[in-house]
Amino acid sequence: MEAVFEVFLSHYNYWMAIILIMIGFYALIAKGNLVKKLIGLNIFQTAIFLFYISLAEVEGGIAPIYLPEGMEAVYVNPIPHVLILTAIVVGVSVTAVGLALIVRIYEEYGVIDEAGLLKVVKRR
Amino acid sequence: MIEHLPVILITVPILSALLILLLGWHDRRFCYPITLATILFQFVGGIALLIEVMRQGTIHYHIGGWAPPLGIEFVIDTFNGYILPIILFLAVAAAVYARRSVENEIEPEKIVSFYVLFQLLVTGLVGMTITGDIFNLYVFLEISSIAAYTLIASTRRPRACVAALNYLILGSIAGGFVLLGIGNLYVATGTLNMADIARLLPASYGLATVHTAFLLLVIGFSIKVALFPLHLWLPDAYTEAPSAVTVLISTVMAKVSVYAMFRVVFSVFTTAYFVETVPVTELILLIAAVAIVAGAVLAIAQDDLKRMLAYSSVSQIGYIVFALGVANQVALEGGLLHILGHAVMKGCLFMVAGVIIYRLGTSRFSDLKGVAATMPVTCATFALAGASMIGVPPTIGFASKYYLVMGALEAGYWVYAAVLLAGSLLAVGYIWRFIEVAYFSASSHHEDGGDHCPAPAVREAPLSMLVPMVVLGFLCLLLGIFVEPIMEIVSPAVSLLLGGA
Amino acid sequence: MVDATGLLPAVTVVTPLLAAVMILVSGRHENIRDGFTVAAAVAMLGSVVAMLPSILAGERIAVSLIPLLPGGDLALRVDAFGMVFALTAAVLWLLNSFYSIGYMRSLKEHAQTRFFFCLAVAIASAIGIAFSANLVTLLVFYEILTIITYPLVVHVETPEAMAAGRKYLAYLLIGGVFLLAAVVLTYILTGTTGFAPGGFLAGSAPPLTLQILFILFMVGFVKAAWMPLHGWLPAAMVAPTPVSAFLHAVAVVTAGVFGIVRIAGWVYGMDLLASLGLGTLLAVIASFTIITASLFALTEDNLKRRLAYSTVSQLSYILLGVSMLSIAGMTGAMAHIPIHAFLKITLFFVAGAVIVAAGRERISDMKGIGRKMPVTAVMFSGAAIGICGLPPFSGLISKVYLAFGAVEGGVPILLLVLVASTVLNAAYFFPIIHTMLVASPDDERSLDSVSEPPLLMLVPIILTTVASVLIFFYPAVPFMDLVEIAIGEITGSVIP
Amino acid sequence: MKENVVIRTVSRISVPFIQVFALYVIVHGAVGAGGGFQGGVVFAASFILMFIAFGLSGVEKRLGKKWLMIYSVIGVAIYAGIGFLCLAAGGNYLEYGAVESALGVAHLHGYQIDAVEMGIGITVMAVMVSIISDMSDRGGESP
Amino acid sequence: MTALPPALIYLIGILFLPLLAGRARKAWTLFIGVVGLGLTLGLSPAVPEIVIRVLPGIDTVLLTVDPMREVAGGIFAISGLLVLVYAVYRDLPLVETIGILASIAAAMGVVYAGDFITVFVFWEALAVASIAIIWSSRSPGSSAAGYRYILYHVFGGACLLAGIVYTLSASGSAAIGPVADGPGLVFMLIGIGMNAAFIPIHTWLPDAYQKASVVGSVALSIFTTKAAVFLLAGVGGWGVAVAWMGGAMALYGAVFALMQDDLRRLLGYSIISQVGYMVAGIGVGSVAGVDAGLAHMVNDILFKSLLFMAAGAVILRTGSHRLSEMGGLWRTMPVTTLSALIGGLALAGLPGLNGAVSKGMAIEAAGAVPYLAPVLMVSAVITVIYVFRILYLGFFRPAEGTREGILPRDPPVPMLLAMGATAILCVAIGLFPHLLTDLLPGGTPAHPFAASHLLESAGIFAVAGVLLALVRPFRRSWGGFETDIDALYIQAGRAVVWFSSHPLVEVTDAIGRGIGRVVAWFQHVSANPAAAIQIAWKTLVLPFVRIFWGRERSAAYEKDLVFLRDNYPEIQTSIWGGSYGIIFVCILAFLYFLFSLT
Repeated sequence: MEAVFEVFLSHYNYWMAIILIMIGFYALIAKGNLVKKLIGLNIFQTAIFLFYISLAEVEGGIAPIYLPEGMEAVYVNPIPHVLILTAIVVGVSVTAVGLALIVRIYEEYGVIDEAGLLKVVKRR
Repeated sequence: MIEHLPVILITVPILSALLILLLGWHDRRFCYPITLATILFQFVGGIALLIEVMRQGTIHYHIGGWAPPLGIEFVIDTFNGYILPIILFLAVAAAVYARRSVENEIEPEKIVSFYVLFQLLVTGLVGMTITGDIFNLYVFLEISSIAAYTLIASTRRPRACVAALNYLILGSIAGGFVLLGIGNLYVATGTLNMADIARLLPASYGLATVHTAFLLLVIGFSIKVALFPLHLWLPDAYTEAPSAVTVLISTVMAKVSVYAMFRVVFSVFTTAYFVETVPVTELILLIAAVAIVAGAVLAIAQDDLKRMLAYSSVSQIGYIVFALGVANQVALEGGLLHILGHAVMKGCLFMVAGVIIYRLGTSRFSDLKGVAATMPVTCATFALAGASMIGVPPTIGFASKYYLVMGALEAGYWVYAAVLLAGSLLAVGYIWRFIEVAYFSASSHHEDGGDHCPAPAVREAPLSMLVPMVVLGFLCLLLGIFVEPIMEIVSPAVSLLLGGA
Repeated sequence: MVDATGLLPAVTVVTPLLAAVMILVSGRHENIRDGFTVAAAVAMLGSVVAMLPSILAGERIAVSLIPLLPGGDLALRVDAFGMVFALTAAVLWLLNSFYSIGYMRSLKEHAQTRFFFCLAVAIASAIGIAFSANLVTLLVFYEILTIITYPLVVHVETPEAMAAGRKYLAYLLIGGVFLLAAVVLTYILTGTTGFAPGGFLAGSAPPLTLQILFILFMVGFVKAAWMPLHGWLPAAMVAPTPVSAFLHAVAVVTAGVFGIVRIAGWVYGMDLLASLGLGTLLAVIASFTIITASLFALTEDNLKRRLAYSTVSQLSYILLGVSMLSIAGMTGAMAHIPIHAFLKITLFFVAGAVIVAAGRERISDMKGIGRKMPVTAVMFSGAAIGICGLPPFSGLISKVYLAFGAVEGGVPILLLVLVASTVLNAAYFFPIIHTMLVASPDDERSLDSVSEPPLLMLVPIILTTVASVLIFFYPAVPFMDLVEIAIGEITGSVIP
Repeated sequence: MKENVVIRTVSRISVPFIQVFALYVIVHGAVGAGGGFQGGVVFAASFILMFIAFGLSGVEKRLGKKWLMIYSVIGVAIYAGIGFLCLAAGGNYLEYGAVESALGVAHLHGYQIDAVEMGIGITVMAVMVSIISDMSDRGGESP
Repeated sequence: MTALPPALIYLIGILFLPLLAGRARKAWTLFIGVVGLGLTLGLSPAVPEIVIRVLPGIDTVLLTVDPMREVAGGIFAISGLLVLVYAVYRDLPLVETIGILASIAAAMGVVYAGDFITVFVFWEALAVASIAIIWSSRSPGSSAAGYRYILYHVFGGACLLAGIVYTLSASGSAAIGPVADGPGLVFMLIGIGMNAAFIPIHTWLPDAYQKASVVGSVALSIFTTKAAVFLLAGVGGWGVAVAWMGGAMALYGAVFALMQDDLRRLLGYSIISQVGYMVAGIGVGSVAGVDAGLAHMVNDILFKSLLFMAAGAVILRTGSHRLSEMGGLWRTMPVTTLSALIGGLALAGLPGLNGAVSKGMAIEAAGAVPYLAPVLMVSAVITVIYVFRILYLGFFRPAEGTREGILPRDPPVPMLLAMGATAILCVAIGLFPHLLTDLLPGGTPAHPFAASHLLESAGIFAVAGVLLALVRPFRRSWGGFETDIDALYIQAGRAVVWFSSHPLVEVTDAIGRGIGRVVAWFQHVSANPAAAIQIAWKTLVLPFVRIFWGRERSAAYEKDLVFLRDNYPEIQTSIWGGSYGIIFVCILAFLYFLFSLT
């Protein structure tokens, strides 16, 4: 029992990330509404971002800002932040494209949920 | 300037994409030439890089002069030196081919953005190929993917949007998996440079983090390459996309994803990891075998040419991953050869499909009776590439099949070798559907006792579409005959992969 | 040797290919197109004959074209046995081209360009098979042959033709796949695939592996149409008759048995086969095929299909000869290739002639047809008698050798097979002869429209028959001499 | 949407401050937290606020589609230009030090970084705004 | 001087036949016959062998001469000429003429061949020639009979080949000579015995001969069997078994001849029985025996062909084959009757005619084997009886059986010539046996007029006479008993045909259909696998649904299922199906990892 808690607490950021990912995943797969699917996608991605950021955390570290001479401090690892910055941009653009597609689908078929699409989209 | 070629191959096309945007706004007619010129330039650059690599070994390029652990670097070794010209050549072919089919399939006001995205797609793929930094790999992956989503959706057919969205969702999941995997690797090693990871990883082979990373990366890339159970985005996407885009993503993009998979599996996690530490090859082989058979069977069942070809891609990807599963010299040679071979022949076949759609407006078998009579060159090309797909000697398809079987038998995988061959038989099944319909269906009878194809090229495709198609078709044959020089590039690449790093 | 003769094999293979291209180009002018066909046939025959002397002198002409794959360049090597096949194919192709021109024109067939194109490529690959220096080259040409003959088989494009075509393709491509596996396995076992007289597999692997490998080869050479893998052959009878003639006499099936003999003599070697006990296997297959196929032929009313079954059983004579693992048996097997080719092509020519001149395919409709087309009918009778192994036709020769082989090889039981099959041959051929020559038609006027076929078809028929008779009287030139050399090659001894 | 005086006034007042802050973030990117991406997003936010308040047409008047495109191109062009400058100076791509040593000017690389950040910022801003405007002028009902 | 093999002459003759017609053709054939005869008589053992090396290892001796061959060759040439003369009376079909010449040539070839291979070749040629003869008489049943004939003989030929091969590989030389025991001997016996009409493979003989044309039956009667007898003698070294086979043939043939009504069928059986004498003599193996066999061969050729000619004449004139329809011909056809009389009495073995000469020799030689001679004598008695039947029923009985009105005349001149010549030969040999016996290889003298022989003949005739007097049916004509062993063979053949036409074909077709069905099923499923799996699954759980769910729910369920089934391939189950694949693979992979890492 202790060991289980130990495992959980020692990597609880992993667990949070996993839980969030699963939530997003669920939304992505189970939700019929396309917009909700996209939201799920965003949750999914954000979870990953959080995971990265949590990696960068250093005990008592401060933002890696260039300090005047003489002052010393522990920085948190900046690299994950940089990476995630890029990843966020990617995520945003994916979301944008997705939304654009959904809008177009809505224009074409007048529905934005899977069940409706199943009816209107005929199999080739 | 040659030492800066890697970065130029990335930046110049981006600039030219913007140029297309600007000039295209002014006058649409500027777009195509610029695209063509840029891609040609990239192709030449790729060739130059290959020659350079073959002459003096691996090229490293540090962006911003930062040494690898900190900075991003481009690495060109024999492996991606071999992939780069292939994809760029096919990009050129696709670009040449694109002009007329785009006019045909895409609304005029979208043409500008089409070419911009086309350019970006190619560039992103080139970036994926030459980068030596695993996170950078992810970024380029996403760039190209986004370009691909939009390109697929760019046609008039509304269903394309559904397909694109489907692809987008799955692609993003794949991207997320890859990102997570990279994160785990970073946790395990503290670096993002592939070479460094490969260097540092053995220390922590035991960690669950590494296993998870491996798993996530493999799954992510499997989605990208549409390995069998994860292929479901592929048929719709390939079928609905505009012909030119289909050609591009089915050859260039698919191959680059495969490249990335190989790169990560072999250069980051070396064979030492996934053969000894985590013996996963059996599983991969199994999945690949299933992919080969299932893809082929599904392809046989289709009643639409383009869709059939899409499923055949699923099957063919199985061949390449099969090589990964066998993971010995000969088989990998076969796999790499098949990357080239499949790119060429599948590109050719999709071009044929596009041409047929261009002329007949449909690609359903029921509407293609006796099309060989009116489009002899097209159908002949299809026959050629199809023979290569089946693996009739002396085509490139045969060569790769030969190597794969040999590798499988050397490794003692008798059953899997049998499956491989069975797959090539099933290939006959779907290739012949079209051959029969096109050549030997009743409506192609001429009682004139004379010639089968009266007055050729009456309704034959326009030249700009015909030329790349025929060139690829003949490449299927020539590459198969003169396979030896290619092997001189492939073999060192393979030994590099097996040697790790 | 890179002098003129060194290049002759390549020339021989390439000539028909060029012709094929020219045929495509000149598609719309019949005469030019067919001119190319004939020219190529003549040229090819010329180059083959040009090689004949040096081969008869015991030399071998080898030329390596391009490095293709591990285990084999694309290399040609002309030896006596290959020459047997090549010579047969070349001669018969020349005749067959005349015949097909006559046939196609008088029937006003469609898609003649496609037809002649495929024919040319097919003969090229047949010659390639004959001259191939290693298994890889053999495989390459073998597969090309498979694919390129498909359009010929489905030429008429009727639904049943398409079905037959699928069957054809299925059998042959599956076979090709097995062959590929076998070739690769051979390479892995020995590191080479080049044909070596007397075989090179000995001691390279445990017996079981070699036995499996041999079975792979056997399935691979399904073109030999041994039962129960013969189904494609009768099905392929929907093809136009020149195609049937071509398939059954010149190229395809001959290629199959050729391959098996090659394997037996140049890859395994007779001693190895004997020690592996594969002779027995082969003998069983061959005997079963011979008898069963003859039974099928016994009740088949469609002339071409009956001939097809006869082909199936005759081909297994060759397997039978190989299975005896004796010098005489091998001789008989090799000799039977050209002999059967000449006889069977005559039969098919006649079948086609009847179709052209009388439009009849069923034997029961051919009553008394010999009254209106005596020459044709007589030639048919001759060839049929020859296949039964009766004088004065060449069929007798191989039969005698096979009988010798059976006794030499210590398997007298096979004599019974020979006896039985001979009786069965007579049993299904003589009724045809009777129907054509003796029987009187149901109503006399039904024959009024019938007459001898055009000369383009009649002359080849006569020539092939005469050839069979000549082979009977002068078997030594050139076939048996070649066979003798080949036998000497693989056994290092002389035939009795 | 209905005219709403409060929103209009507040946003009209706050937009300039937002934009100034965005510029600050961009420029500060070289030495601290911040940079082109963040700044660009903030800048874009100001415009988004504008057409939440004034509707699309209001923004279009000030910042047309064409200009958005041109901005984005310019931004990337600056970025790539600096990179090529370094190449021209004989260094690797974006190797600021090379230019420094080539021109012999100290602390030049700081300014180069600023320029690059600026370019990025412009592009991000333009792209964000164009995305929003594209979204909102299509697809039936307006936000 | 080197002579060319006589066979060659006749072959050359064949070559030119197609060019000629009518009189020219007849003249040509006669010319060929004469030349061949001359050449044959010109041959002597001094003549050097003609050896041709056809193939490495196979030397064919086309011509080699020794006394035995001289005898056989001579008689074949003579009878051949006679046949040709006989045939002149009408324009034979080309094929038939070719057949006759070819069979002469083949017989000649067999006789003068010096090695087995050559023998075999001509042997087969003989079969082909015979079938040409049989088929070219378009008489009803001739085609079936010819078919059977060729099957028998191809079988025999193949067996002969097998035997030859055995002998060769045993002895190493192809020279004609005794056969070693073992399978080879059996094969050889079957091979030769087929042509020699051994029991029970004799049935082709009466079967075919009664169907052939008038001329054809004469030709057939001469060559096939006698060539076999010659070969039997040439090979030699047979055992008692063969001798007894001879006895059996003699008896069997005679008995069946007795039961026949069809004239030529009767004569056919008579051939079997006479060949029995020869086989018996040869089987005994002694010099005398072989001589007897040869001598009887010569004589049988003569009188049997004479009988056949006569029969042919009768058939030609009356148009009936059956004894029961004949009668009283002696008035209208005196010459024919005379020749029939001579032939018949010779066959019966009346001293003073040639039959008695050799038959006596045979019986004498048969004495070497216990109990064989009596058998031959018995058959001789029966022979006398059926000869009587022929002569009485056919010629001498009052003509109530025949249709009135037509008065059959003697046949045309050529026939008469041939018959006359043959008859003269018979008489000559009969009166001066040494004409024949001097030629025999063993030179065994024959003295038919010795007391013992005369006594023997007298006894035979006496017994026969008594039997005729006592048993009335012998003097009557009845329908005749025409079934023989071959009924069995024919049934067997039908069985084979049935097997190959029904079970074989049907089974193969069934297999083919099965495969096709499987393939079709695969295609059907793979048309939309997702839906297919769903349908399969739903169908699987349907019963449980029925059990556990409520009525209306399960009804809805079934409705859904039916809907799926109805528009199966088109139905689309999901658009975003891709996700399931991922879940599937993730679970799979995680499980795999759990197992592989722990």
